[in-house]
Amino acid sequence: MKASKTIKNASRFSREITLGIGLLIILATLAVVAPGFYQAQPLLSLLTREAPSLIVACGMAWVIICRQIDISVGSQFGLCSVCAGLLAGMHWPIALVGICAMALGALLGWVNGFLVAGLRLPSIVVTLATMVTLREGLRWKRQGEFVTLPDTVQWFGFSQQQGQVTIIVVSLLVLIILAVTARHLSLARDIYAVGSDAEAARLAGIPALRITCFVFVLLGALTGLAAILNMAQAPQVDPKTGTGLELKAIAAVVVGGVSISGGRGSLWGVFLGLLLLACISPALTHLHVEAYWERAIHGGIILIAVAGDRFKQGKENS
Amino acid sequence: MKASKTIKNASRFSREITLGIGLLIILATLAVVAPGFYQAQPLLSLLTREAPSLIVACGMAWVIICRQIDISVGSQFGLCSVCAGLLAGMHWPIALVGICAMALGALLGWVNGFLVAGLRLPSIVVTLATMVTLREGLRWKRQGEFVTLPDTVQWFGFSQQQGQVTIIVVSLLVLIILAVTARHLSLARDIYAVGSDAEAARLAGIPALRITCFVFVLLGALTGLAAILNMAQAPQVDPKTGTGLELKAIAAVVVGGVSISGGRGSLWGVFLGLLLLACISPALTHLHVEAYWERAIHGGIILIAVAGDRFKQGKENS
Amino acid sequence: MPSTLLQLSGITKCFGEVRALRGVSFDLQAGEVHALLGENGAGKSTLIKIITGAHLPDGGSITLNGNLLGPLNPAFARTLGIACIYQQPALFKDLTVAENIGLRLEARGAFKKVDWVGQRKQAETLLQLIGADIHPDEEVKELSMPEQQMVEIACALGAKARIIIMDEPTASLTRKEQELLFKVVRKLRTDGMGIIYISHRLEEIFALSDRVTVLRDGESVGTVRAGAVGEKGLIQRMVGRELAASSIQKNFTPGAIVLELRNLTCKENGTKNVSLEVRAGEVVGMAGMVGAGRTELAQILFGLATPGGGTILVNGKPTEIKSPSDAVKCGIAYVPEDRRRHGVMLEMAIQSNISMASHGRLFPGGWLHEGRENEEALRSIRELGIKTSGPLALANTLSGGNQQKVALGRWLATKPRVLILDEPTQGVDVGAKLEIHKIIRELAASGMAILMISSDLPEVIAVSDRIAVMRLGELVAMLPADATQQEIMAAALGQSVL
Amino acid sequence: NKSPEPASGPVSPAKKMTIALMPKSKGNAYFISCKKGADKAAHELNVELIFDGPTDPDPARQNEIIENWITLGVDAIAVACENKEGISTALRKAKGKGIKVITYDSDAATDSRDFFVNQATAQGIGFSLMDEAARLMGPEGEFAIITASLTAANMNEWQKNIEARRAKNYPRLKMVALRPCDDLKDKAQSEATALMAANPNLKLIMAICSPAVPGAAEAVKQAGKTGKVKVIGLGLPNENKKYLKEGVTESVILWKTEDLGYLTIYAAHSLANGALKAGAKTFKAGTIGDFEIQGDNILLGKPFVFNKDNVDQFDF
Ligand SMILES: Nc1ncnc2c1ncn2[C@@H]1O[C@H](COP(=O)(O)OP(=O)(O)OP(=O)(O)O)[C@@H](O)[C@H]1O
Ligand SMILES: Nc1ncnc2c1ncn2[C@@H]1O[C@H](COP(=O)(O)OP(=O)(O)OP(=O)(O)O)[C@@H](O)[C@H]1O
Ligand SMILES: [Mg+2]
Ligand SMILES: [Mg+2]
Repeated sequence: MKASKTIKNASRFSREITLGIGLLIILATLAVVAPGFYQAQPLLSLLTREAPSLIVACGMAWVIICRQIDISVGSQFGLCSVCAGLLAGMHWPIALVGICAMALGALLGWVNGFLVAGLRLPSIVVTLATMVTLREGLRWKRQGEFVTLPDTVQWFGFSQQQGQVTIIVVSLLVLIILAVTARHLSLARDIYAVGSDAEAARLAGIPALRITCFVFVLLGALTGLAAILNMAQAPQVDPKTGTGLELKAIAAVVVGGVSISGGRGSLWGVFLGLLLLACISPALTHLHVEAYWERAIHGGIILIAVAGDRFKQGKENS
Repeated sequence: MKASKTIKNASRFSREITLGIGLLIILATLAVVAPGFYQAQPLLSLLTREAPSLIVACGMAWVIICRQIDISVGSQFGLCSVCAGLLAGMHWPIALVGICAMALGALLGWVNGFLVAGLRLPSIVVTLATMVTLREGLRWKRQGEFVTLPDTVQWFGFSQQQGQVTIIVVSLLVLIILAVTARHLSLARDIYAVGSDAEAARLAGIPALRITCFVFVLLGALTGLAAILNMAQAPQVDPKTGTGLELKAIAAVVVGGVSISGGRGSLWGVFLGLLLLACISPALTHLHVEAYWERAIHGGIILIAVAGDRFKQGKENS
Repeated sequence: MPSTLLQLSGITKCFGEVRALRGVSFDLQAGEVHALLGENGAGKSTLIKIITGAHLPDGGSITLNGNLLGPLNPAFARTLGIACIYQQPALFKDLTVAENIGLRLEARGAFKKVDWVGQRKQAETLLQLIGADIHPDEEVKELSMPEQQMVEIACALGAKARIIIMDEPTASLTRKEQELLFKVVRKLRTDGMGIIYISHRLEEIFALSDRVTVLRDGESVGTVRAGAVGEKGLIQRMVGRELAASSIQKNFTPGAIVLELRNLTCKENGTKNVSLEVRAGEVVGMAGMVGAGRTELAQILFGLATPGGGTILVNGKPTEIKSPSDAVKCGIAYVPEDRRRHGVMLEMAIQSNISMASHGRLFPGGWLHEGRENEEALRSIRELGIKTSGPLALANTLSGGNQQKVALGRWLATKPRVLILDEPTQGVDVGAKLEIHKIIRELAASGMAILMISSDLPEVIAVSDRIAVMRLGELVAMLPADATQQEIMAAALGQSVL
Repeated sequence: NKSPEPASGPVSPAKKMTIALMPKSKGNAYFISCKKGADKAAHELNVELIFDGPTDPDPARQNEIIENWITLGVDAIAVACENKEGISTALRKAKGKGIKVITYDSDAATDSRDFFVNQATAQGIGFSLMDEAARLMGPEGEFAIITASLTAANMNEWQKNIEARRAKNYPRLKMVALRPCDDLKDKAQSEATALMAANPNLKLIMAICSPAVPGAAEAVKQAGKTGKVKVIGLGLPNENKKYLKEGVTESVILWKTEDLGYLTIYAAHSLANGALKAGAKTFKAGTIGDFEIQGDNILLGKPFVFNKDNVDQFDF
């Protein structure tokens, strides 16, 4: 019984370690079979392309840790992107556009949060409804037309490389801040508590409803930020952008070891989970494998991840 | 407290009554504003097209009553349709094709059920993974090519009208059987019990895991049946068929008053919920309203439905 | 010559590294009440879950009527005639009482038709038999804990089992319901059934049981006749040492009024016109029948229900308490009665559980300080005697009583001015109970104002400085500390004593 | 009688003629630009235009809408069909009710409609794309295709024709990969990036769904391979203007979508008032001129190749 503490500490990062090993295996395989994968510019591009997803996945992780789910995040992303694009098109300064996008995201998140926490509705149903409504509203508004951005928006007016590095750095900063926060902020602890048992948390004097609402707002604001980071990568905004983002984020979160029933998980795991999923597609391209396999492999990774959890837990419990 | 009994009996069907009234209002509005809506053939066609969804929604209702969810049902539907189409293309008798489709659906359901109940994995993650995997597997196999059916398959070789009536009758039969079962079969009550509290069910000697697995198998088999009823309506099978079916079924179930947290709800409600959602689109067309609103209205109905539940519960509790 | 119904030998069970049972042997005769006794976490609940098939043992054998049993599961155990009332009611919240009873009692079979009428009749009969005033069509989630317990008892009774197991059935029952239950148990015994009875209340064990098996740290320390060893003997076996005399020092020096209620009324939960004051350093005990509305009063004070009228004054200032966080800010702490559901976060470390309500005090600025948290947790573990491997262990590895202590520890860590305890020793073993009583008095001595809700009259009398009695949402009597049990009962039942 | 006056013919002057136009899906820039031309034609002809379709490409919903139109009693229906067979029953029914039926963009079964306004055949598109690719690549080299999804039937049809043309005329050109982008520009960009890294000798990316063209172009630009890896594809000129001018995208192939919508409405109108009959050999559509009719196909003409020199003349 006394030994359990050290074991627990070692096993606290077991998911991260497993994921890290999995990632290493893939990278090592690529190094041997398709060394072409390791080229600075394509790798930089890959990371840049995944940066927005990482930010959204971090926000989603908090929502799931709080035992909620948000499947409207892809629609929010699309709406934020288009609105930001329109504002940028009116030559607003990019910083202001970013703030507006985050504010819009936060507002959309707040609507979800209000419906979930304020009216105590199940989040999966609420966000299903808002997903459909937002996406459709956007479609109606844009009719599929791209938003063309002024030249200064791409890469925030920097050179391409600087822009890419900026985007990656921003997303990593968000990750680090949130991950450190998760461990050290008492607010974060409260989120874990609410996810673990909302009623018990309320009885412990934690404002459970406000916290539930907060995680949605946080996710919304991060989605707005992600939309900006995505927008800065191209001179046009596709109003369909963000389709399927919710599945990608949820998959990364789940593979990263966050329990879908709330209360457990770390953001480092989510980071590794996202990287693992993200490198499947280029890996297949480099290995000249049929693209059809990509999602099947994603599905398999998700299953293995949750099954692995289960197996570990089972061993601990019995 | 003693008076609550009569109140409860009256309110047992309150959701059905509300939905019925909502439906009536829409239908009455149409009768006044767009009497063109009431023509036998288009109405028959509308019902025929919704028949497969009804069957799937019934199965989904059981899964949700059991406090699980299955988002892979659209992919199952696609796979069953394509396989059935291929078998029909080999001139197998249609009854045999139907049985095979249902068996295939049951098998796919069993895979989900096994992963959820056998390995105790969260159903939303499991079916997310199987959804992606099945859909992608199908893509890989068919490469998007339509399956062309022999002429005898459409309308099961009957005339169009006979075929449509057959399809509607079959789906209503399934509904009635399942709804009556829900009230009178002890298995059905066990499902409610498991959805209400799986651990308590286990302690009460109810084979909770087997029942959980069963609802997935049931949904799978019903999905297979629905695929056949859908296949009989056209001379070709689109391998993309069923995309989005899971959302439609879940929406109908939720609007129909089944609690997403399990243990409550009736199939009659699901039936009315589906009808309500299904008549929005033709109603808009007849009212010459921009069809973009359709899904936004769906989203709104879903929200109103769950919020209404909440409101009613709140009033009862306080 | 009584026959042996059930024989367990050498049962072992581990949960991870926790060895809950280490080779326990146990037997049950037909026509006896066999009590299981032991401290919190001794392994009683685990043992009975093995008998009912809810847990599989790691080792050992189970013999029923002389036949060796293979692996059990709850369904199989039921068909073998084993019924159980678990410590935590295992009922279906969304179903009605009648459906719950029907589900448990009907023979299994997927394609059987549900006999709605018969099921309801049976439920009515059973509820009448145990004297529970519960409507069969009520949904279980509307019932209070004790009412749920009564439904559990009705289920076990209706099962017509040969072996009935009761895990702390009286923990939340009042005297009257308890007497009814005892009558039922005695009748079952004369009918030749075997009953395993778990309770922390020694007087019940003496009143009811034929033999007693005492568990300590997962081991059996022997089976004795209850009368043969006496209370002292049993306690000694349980805790492995002599226990200090159970008298508590009440040295109450009245301080300022910390909490004052004036005509507090709440239509929603039936609280009517309650006026009450609690001084610093004082313990006000709160007695009443189940459903008297004591929990409801506490809920108003803790911001879980909104009062319809009247005022709450904290330190003389009128205060509005709209949510638990408001209450915490005012220095009010509330340890709820249903600790399993509302007391502790089972998935979280003990340490996090203990610091949970004191983030503001422990971590000004919102930055967690692990050292401080750890210190706080270690202090609670030490002071309250929580049995655990350490502050980082998860709360769900603790036994019920130790979870209760964690819940208490959480609120003590907030350094409250007003502490509301709802059934603080429900399901807590004798040793720990004494500890908790002592702690309550110490807290009072340190200047806290304490409102203690308890259905355990000796406890109320032993610990309180004044005793408030509630009935149907009203405060009907305020008795001095030396009131007798009869006086309190009379007030609670509505007989005039004033 | 080749240029019918509005409100002439069998349609009574009291009641405006109603023509219903259905896209494969709404909220799709391609069909919106078709609608622009249709609106113009409707205005010139003074007919009422109903524009409705499924939210996502869905044959069942298309059927449903057609049946609703039948009950509404429109004069003519023009449909871009998602599923050839699936929709034909409903169209036959409409024909049976005396409603004139035209298909455009993609056809239904031939007996279920009166005319098909054929913007370009799958063969025409496939061959044009391959020829254009070959022109840019020279005699040998590697190229890759980005498609919408591996299940889109029309794209698979195009791809087959591309392959057929390649095998016959350009056997030394090699298609090294086919990647789906789910009809999303962002995904196309990622895919193109990976393709270039994995295939260092890649000479050209052919994007056969419209969001993929700017997506691939952006990827090429970011990889610094402008000119080294050429981009061509099927897309709307507006979305590609920038890349055409920068020389990242060499050319975009498409018919004039507005003309397609315009022609469709004119054809539907003439059909409904009897001016256009089976067997006609040419057809004059308002201001944009005469079109050849082959059998029951009204031909829009050859696909148009947009490049940096001509792209400024178009706005759709
Ligand atoms: N599911 C579980 N997982 C891990 N440990 C457990 C589990 N259930 C019980 N334990 C541990 O097993 C031991 C025995 O617990 P048990 O519940 O049987 O005690 P008990 O005698 O019933 O106590 P109480 O009087 O408090 O109810 C305790 O140390 C407890 O922490
Ligand atoms: N969630 C609930 N919904 C409806 N009624 C409830 C609920 N909880 C409790 N009640 C009812 O309120 C009354 C008061 O119950 P409660 O158990 O809280 O009283 P109490 O005096 O605190 O008793 P004790 O603390 O001894 O259990 C009872 O009649 C009970 O049935
Ligand atoms: Mg116990
Ligand atoms: Mg109480």
